[in-house]
Amino acid sequence: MLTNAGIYQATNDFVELTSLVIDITSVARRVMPPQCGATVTLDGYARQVTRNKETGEVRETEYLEYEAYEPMALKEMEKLVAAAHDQFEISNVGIVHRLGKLAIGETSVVISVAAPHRKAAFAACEWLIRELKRTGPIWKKEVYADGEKWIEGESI
Amino acid sequence: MLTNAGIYQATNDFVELTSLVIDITSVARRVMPPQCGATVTLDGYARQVTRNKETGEVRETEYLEYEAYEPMALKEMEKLVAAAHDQFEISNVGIVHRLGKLAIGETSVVISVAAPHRKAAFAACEWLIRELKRTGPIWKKEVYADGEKWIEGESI
Amino acid sequence: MVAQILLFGATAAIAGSRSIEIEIGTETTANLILEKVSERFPGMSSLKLNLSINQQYATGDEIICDNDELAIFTAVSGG
Amino acid sequence: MVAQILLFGATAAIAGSRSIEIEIGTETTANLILEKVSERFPGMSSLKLNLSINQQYATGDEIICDNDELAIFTAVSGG
Repeated sequence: MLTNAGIYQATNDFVELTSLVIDITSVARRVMPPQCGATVTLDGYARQVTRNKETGEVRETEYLEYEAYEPMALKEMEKLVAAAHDQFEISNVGIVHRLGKLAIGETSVVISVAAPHRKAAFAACEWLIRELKRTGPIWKKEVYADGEKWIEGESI
Repeated sequence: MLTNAGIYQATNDFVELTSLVIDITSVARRVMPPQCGATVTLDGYARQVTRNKETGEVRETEYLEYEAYEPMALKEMEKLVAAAHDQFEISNVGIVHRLGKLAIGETSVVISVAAPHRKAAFAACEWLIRELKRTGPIWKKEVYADGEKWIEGESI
Repeated sequence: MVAQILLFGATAAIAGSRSIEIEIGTETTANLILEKVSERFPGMSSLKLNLSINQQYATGDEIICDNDELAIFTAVSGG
Repeated sequence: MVAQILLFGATAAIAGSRSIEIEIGTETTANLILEKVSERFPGMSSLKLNLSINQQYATGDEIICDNDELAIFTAVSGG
């Protein structure tokens, strides 16, 4: 997975935080360069049912709220995009994360990667979501009928 | 990559051929089960510039035309979906392939895979597009300013 | 017997038709059909041709039966 | 000096505020700040806390300077 940054220089990368509904088509379309043939898009969305990893307890979520340390989150997202260009032969990357209140089923995050070869797009997209979930200063609160809980991720 | 078909039984799989513009959001949304958290979507689209793999010649395409042996293509797509369920722990798969005339930049194929765990969704989506391109009886014609050419794929 | 063969993409373009008919004997294999068609349409002989029987890829040795749905096409290029 | 610390998510909920101020000496490290904040808000002591300095993750030994932008938050859960 060698980089070839000279040829596949980022031209349409973007990282965004938004309180508006995310349309995944429009995210995917913005990373498309005319010489590429494929984008791979990860679409994360608010689950109705969550299972506590420690206790195994299953709860039904009414809605979610996402909060970010916004300037730091955007910087981390930019760092991830730069690191993805170093590691993978990709053309463009778009990352959009939703903030605020989300209804069940609404998209929380979209990551689209365009690349001359599919394989690099898949690998980069998978790497980016893993790293974003590990380092992006963004937090999720699950709101239930009888309470709410800020979810704690894996520590980095 | 063990299967767990009992739990992740297909409930919303679909395979389609269409002459209409494909909206990738709507494809991705149709595979979403409420207990999953992520879909991975491959979006293939008509390239403006193509390079002949043998001669290295670069040509500018004006538009594309896709043709399928429709009943066989749908059967092959269904077989791929079934095989993906056997190999990967996934919930739902949607495959939509466009036919007829496509303008540059229009989506030719969308494959969306929803899974409880991202990793399986990425792996299955990558496998499905590779197999679809290898076995799906669908052909692409590139139309240039000065001619046209049916593209021959890799033999299977 | 007469076998009707569906054509798609490049094979249809070369034959100038979406289907052709060829006369075959009993015990005709998939490979023999491909040979006959390539002889009739020399433009196809440089292509990597597939034959499908009843919408399944043939491997070559299958014997063609009456009423089999046959199609000949090049290596696929969808996606 | 007085350090202002931004809080998010669970840490803000426990403190009941989006930022707190703590009195620190010179040569105060990132780890010492985390300890002080956990003492003041016992609800945070069971959490996996991160400190960021000027919007970068601290590793622990950094010395806090005047005007550093500090934030304390739990392991992230976006995506």
